[in-house]
Amino acid sequence: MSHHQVAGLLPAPDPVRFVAEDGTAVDPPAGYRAPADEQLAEAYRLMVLGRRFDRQATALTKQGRLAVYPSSLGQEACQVAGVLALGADDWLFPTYRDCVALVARGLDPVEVLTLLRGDWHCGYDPAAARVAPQCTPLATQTVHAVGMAEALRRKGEDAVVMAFVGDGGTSEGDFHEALNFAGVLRSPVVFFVQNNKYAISVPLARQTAAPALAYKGVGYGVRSEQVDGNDLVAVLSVLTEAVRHAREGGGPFLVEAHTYRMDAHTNADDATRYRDDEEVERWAAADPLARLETYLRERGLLDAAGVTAAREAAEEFAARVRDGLNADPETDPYELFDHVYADPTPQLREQRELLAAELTAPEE
Amino acid sequence: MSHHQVAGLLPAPDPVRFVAEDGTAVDPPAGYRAPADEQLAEAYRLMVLGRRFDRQATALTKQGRLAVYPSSLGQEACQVAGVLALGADDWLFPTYRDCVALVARGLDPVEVLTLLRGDWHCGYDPAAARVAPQCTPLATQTVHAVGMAEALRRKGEDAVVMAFVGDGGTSEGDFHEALNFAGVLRSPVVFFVQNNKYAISVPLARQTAAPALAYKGVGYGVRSEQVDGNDLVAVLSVLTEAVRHAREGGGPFLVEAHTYRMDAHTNADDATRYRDDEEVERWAAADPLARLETYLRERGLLDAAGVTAAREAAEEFAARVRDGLNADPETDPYELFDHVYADPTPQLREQRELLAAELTAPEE
Amino acid sequence: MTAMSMAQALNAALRDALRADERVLVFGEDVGPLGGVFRVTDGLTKEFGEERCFDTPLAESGIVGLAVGMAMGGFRPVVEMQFDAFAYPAFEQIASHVAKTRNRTRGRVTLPMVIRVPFAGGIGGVEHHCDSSEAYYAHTPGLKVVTPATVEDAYWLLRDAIADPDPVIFMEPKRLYWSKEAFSPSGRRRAPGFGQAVVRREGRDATLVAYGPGVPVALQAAEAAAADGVSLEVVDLRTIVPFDDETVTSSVRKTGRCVVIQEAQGFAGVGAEIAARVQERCFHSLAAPVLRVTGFDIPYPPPKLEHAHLPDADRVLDAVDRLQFDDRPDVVHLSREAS
Amino acid sequence: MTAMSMAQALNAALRDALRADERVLVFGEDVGPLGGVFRVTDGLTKEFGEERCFDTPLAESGIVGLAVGMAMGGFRPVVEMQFDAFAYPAFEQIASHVAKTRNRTRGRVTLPMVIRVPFAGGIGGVEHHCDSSEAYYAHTPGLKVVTPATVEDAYWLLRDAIADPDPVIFMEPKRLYWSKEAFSPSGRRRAPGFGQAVVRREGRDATLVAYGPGVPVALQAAEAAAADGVSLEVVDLRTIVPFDDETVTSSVRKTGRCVVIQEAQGFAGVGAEIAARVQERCFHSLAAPVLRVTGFDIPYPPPKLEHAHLPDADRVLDAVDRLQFDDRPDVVHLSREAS
Ligand SMILES: Cc1ncc(C[n+]2csc(CCOP(=O)(O)OP(=O)(O)O)c2C)c(N)n1
Ligand SMILES: Cc1ncc(C[n+]2csc(CCOP(=O)(O)OP(=O)(O)O)c2C)c(N)n1
Ligand SMILES: [Mg+2]
Ligand SMILES: [Mg+2]
Repeated sequence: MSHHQVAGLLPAPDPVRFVAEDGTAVDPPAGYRAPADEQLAEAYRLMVLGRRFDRQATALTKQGRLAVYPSSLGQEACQVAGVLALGADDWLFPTYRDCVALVARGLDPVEVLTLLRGDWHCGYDPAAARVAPQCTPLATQTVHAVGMAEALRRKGEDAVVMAFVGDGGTSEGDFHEALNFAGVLRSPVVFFVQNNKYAISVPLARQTAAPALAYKGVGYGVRSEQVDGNDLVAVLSVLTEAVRHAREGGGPFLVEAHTYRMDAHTNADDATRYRDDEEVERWAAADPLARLETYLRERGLLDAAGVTAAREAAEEFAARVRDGLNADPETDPYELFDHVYADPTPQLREQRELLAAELTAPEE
Repeated sequence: MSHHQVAGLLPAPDPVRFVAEDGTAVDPPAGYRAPADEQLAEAYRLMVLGRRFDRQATALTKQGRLAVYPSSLGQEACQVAGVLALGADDWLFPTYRDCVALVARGLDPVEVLTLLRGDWHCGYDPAAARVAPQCTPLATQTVHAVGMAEALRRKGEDAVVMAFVGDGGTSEGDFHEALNFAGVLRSPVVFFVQNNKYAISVPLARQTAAPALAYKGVGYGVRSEQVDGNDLVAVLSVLTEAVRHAREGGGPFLVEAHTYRMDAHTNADDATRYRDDEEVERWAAADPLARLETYLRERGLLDAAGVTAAREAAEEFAARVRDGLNADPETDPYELFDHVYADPTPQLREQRELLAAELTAPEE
Repeated sequence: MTAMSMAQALNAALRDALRADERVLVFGEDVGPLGGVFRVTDGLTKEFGEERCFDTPLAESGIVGLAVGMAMGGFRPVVEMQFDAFAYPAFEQIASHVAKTRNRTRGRVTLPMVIRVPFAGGIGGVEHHCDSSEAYYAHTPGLKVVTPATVEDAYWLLRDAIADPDPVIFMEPKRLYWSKEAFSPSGRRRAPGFGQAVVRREGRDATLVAYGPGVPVALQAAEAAAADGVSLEVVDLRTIVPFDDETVTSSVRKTGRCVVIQEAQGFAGVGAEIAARVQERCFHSLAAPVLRVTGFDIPYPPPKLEHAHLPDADRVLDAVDRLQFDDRPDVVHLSREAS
Repeated sequence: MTAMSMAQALNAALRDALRADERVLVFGEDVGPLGGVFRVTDGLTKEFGEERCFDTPLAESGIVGLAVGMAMGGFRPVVEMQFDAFAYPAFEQIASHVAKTRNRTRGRVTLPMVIRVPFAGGIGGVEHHCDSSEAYYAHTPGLKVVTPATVEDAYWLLRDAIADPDPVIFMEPKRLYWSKEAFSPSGRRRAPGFGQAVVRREGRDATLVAYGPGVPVALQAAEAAAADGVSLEVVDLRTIVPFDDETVTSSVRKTGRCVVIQEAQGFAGVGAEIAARVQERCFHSLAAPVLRVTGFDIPYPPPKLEHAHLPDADRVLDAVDRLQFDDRPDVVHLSREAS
């Protein structure tokens, strides 16, 4: 392999950026195209919606309507761009953190929160939405994504798979195996790392000594890039290129987005134990939504009315989420036995009867 | 991280080489020192010994004295250099393939073959030799090596750990986790990949799409190098540098040696099913022992008498191996219960009695 | 009908499944040109091409995870774990995804896939090559666990496993790979389906319950006992999950005595489950406790010592001898040389 | 003596072990500044520094493998797996190395290390956070498997585990983390050592055998039964491996009846082993089959439904009711409202 080929796999030395923190445009890097104006407007709308949804879900944990919620606050540019870079026939493999992405994909928000409210299933129909169930065991979904990409390729579908994964998740063996399989099979899959700087309490420096996570790609022959994850324009541009590359037979693509988890790991976590307010405030100044808003307003793509419209739509959406979650989900204990196998085993049938006897026993 | 730092982690674009295939010296690359003459002479002696040992072990499989044997033929430069780069206080974590390395380390050859002749333990005393038991589950030993390196560091020992692993083993999740842990902890450990082009029947191209396996290091912040694995001088030079780097607090180092497995995977394997003779013959021309011999003779470091002496010592050694393995090892069935725990559980004591009853039952 | 080994029957089952259903795929380590270290996939790449039978990188979690994704995408992957202990790196994928996906998607995502695991010992293998790992899988709800003991079952149970809508862990007793039987895959199917145990030999005095590599041992013991006038019934479970309580309990109710045979280390193994179930369900028919004949609670021993570990007909007959036949003067006690 | 929670007792045990022996190290995910998601390692990094209690990268196989290497190097690592199901990526390291290293080196390389696994449910956790995985470990020779049910045992069994020359899987029942007891680590030790079960409550009519999260359930059932004049003995295993046959069998021989309680899915679980052993050893003392009360053979259910799955005192009393007391008119049948 020539030096040239190696260089073609390595990420840019600095994260790709289209918009500075203050919302002004910076020189676009070579090789990446700015997204169309309409796409940026759509992204803005979805980020406003996503953030409002996220705030609503967090509020609902306090009222006990959700068992737990891992917030996306600060990561909306990543999650919205991830979804916008995909077509309807492409597949998304999200983690537990990616609820905003799912909402941006158009899934019913109450369905998205099904598992987190204490039910056992993922709510939505994965095949219909082309969104895998949100995955909790870290990095395991990255291998599934490669499998799905291989399935699609074998079926002659022109579709791409995008797997989301966190910075912490990149340390798991499965992440490595996924990149390696995808590299060897040249699978049409994009690995999208949201490096939000923490895995629960563990900071990035304890997670990796790599110059950047994007430098992992070259070791698998996988083209890689790093991008400012709070710059919607940049993330969308890079992911669009990654998806194109994969779709056109170029093989897998690894993208690392540098972002920040503004909230604690979940509502149950206490982030003050391991990071200081100063750091959080510094990142607040890099807020992806404010940045996009400024950028769009300065470029005349958004006005006050547009902002209001997006916010109103988001309020309405939040109300739907609230109402939906205030209704108790119906859970049928007998269903516990229905989906373990296609048909319950004789053992499960017996156990179902045992439960029935318990549940119907006269309360003397 | 600056571009400069990234570049410092990447391997040379071409494998480091000191001696060409025909045994003539080539321009030594910057940054690596030629080993001392005496070390090269010692390496030659050990390679002759190792090869003879390897041939003997292979012969013993045909006579049923060994259950199975994975040959090192063609990889002697790697294995001998690996051992010579280490000091007596350093630790080695070998795989099942690295019997020649163990013999070079000075272990009793019959002890080295204990497991392969059908006994259950590793024969030698790992702590005394500072050689971990040869490892069969692939790549798992690379993590142990990091743990040992951390143990040594915490004890204030100035020692380094070297973990051997195969090209196939680099695909396992544990290899990735080991590199990552070592990178983050800056452990004094050298990962030494013997890329012999096959994992049983699977060729390198199906194992990885990386430009070279050494390109995996940068993704962990681990300095990396690739080297011609059939050039003893080069392997020893690079590993010596890697060990120095690790010992002096520079952190882990990944070295990939390009070599070739001349024999089948083990005596039980049939290599004709997946590779052609032509390929094997091409590699025979790159034989590491012949190359070193030519090089040393041309440099006046070896003469006919030296060759004869090395061969005679090897013959004697082989005879010892033969004699040692022709004696049946004593195996005590009751010992099956002795080392499961420090003290057998009551359950194991009962089971021991059951076995005793079986073994002492009168053969009516 | 010519004689066929179990490995050949498995090969034929894969071949026929690949022919019958284009969604079927075979992959794993060395399953391509080499045909697998036990040659179970011999010739498949040649006949069906690399797209349908291929070598993967060396990573078991990746292999199983890839299969999960492909099954989600509509395929029916059949993957090989090269040896029992080398399936352990895939344990998370198996326990957390393969087993749970149907349930946690309320039946919307199903994973019709087969994980083939050559298991157990008796072949003189070195460490890590002879583990009996069936209990790990049998204890994991959502998995079906199957193990053939005959050539015919090897063929048909594997066909069933591939056709099954649920993930199946298909445990292949290594030491039976080379055992031969007159069998033709194209002949009329006699083997019963998934979930049914069979009585391999009828008997009156006690029931031997076995599966996989334990079945030939049970049959050998029964043969030896018969010479002494003791009539042992042999039940072959075939599928561990689902479990056929019906066949097992009706045999034990008839004979009143039961010995469970399992090669794996005994503690908390499948044999414990069988013994527990049998006494729960047949307590009043039992004239003696249900006994277990198992491997010891030790790591699988080296070639030189595996004979001491493996349950053999002698150990089974010793257990039968302890079944308290004192009240049955018609049953002679079995002496060790009987086998 | 003030009240202390189980989590606090475990924290005290780690602290005291770190103080007592400089070879002891604690590491894992989030065990440093955060103090672990259950705060079991709270304050340890602060007191002992980063060298002795530290966060690792997020990789369980790596964590266990690192511990193996450090134990080989003379340390006594105590590692945390964040939740039960997240230990599965480490399964190969555990089954193939942690369990086997002493044996395959003939006792020359020993691995005195502890793997702490918060396990089981009852805390409203989402999927993968409530698995009961003890059977996987108990079935693996070379591992000791321990689970405390009381605050005192949490402290002393963890101290024992850390001091033990063998690797120990230390299963912490999540739902008991916050249960409190009057206990002082500096007080005189009353807890028996490794390998000994204890009778937590004496009784005459039947024995309940339980461990970990099942113990409070058993005690609750016994209390309720007592109100109805039925006297249940409760045995707490404490260590699953090694198993205390002595205490269990003498209790069952005395009472003649036995119910085994286990939260895990039943099939091939530890409860099966207990039932199998008890009937093997106490057959002629048994007036009824040994019954098991377990979780169902399903993936652990979601918060909204876990109550239906978990064995509770009612389910235990139902089983006691099936212990065929018809021949014992002195024993009243227990009605469901009894608890
Ligand atoms: C295999 C596994 N180990 C541990 C956990 C527990 N856990 C859940 S989230 C998390 C941190 C993940 O960090 P990262 O990948 O950076 O994603 P983020 O939460 O920051 O989005 C941990 C340790 C898990 N879910 N799976
Ligand atoms: C976890 C695991 N999976 C599978 C195997 C079976 N196996 C033994 S050696 C081998 C090939 C290893 O190839 P490589 O790492 O290149 O080393 P080499 O044998 O070429 O020296 C395989 C698949 C194993 N030992 N461990
Ligand atoms: Mg993160
Ligand atoms: Mg190789």
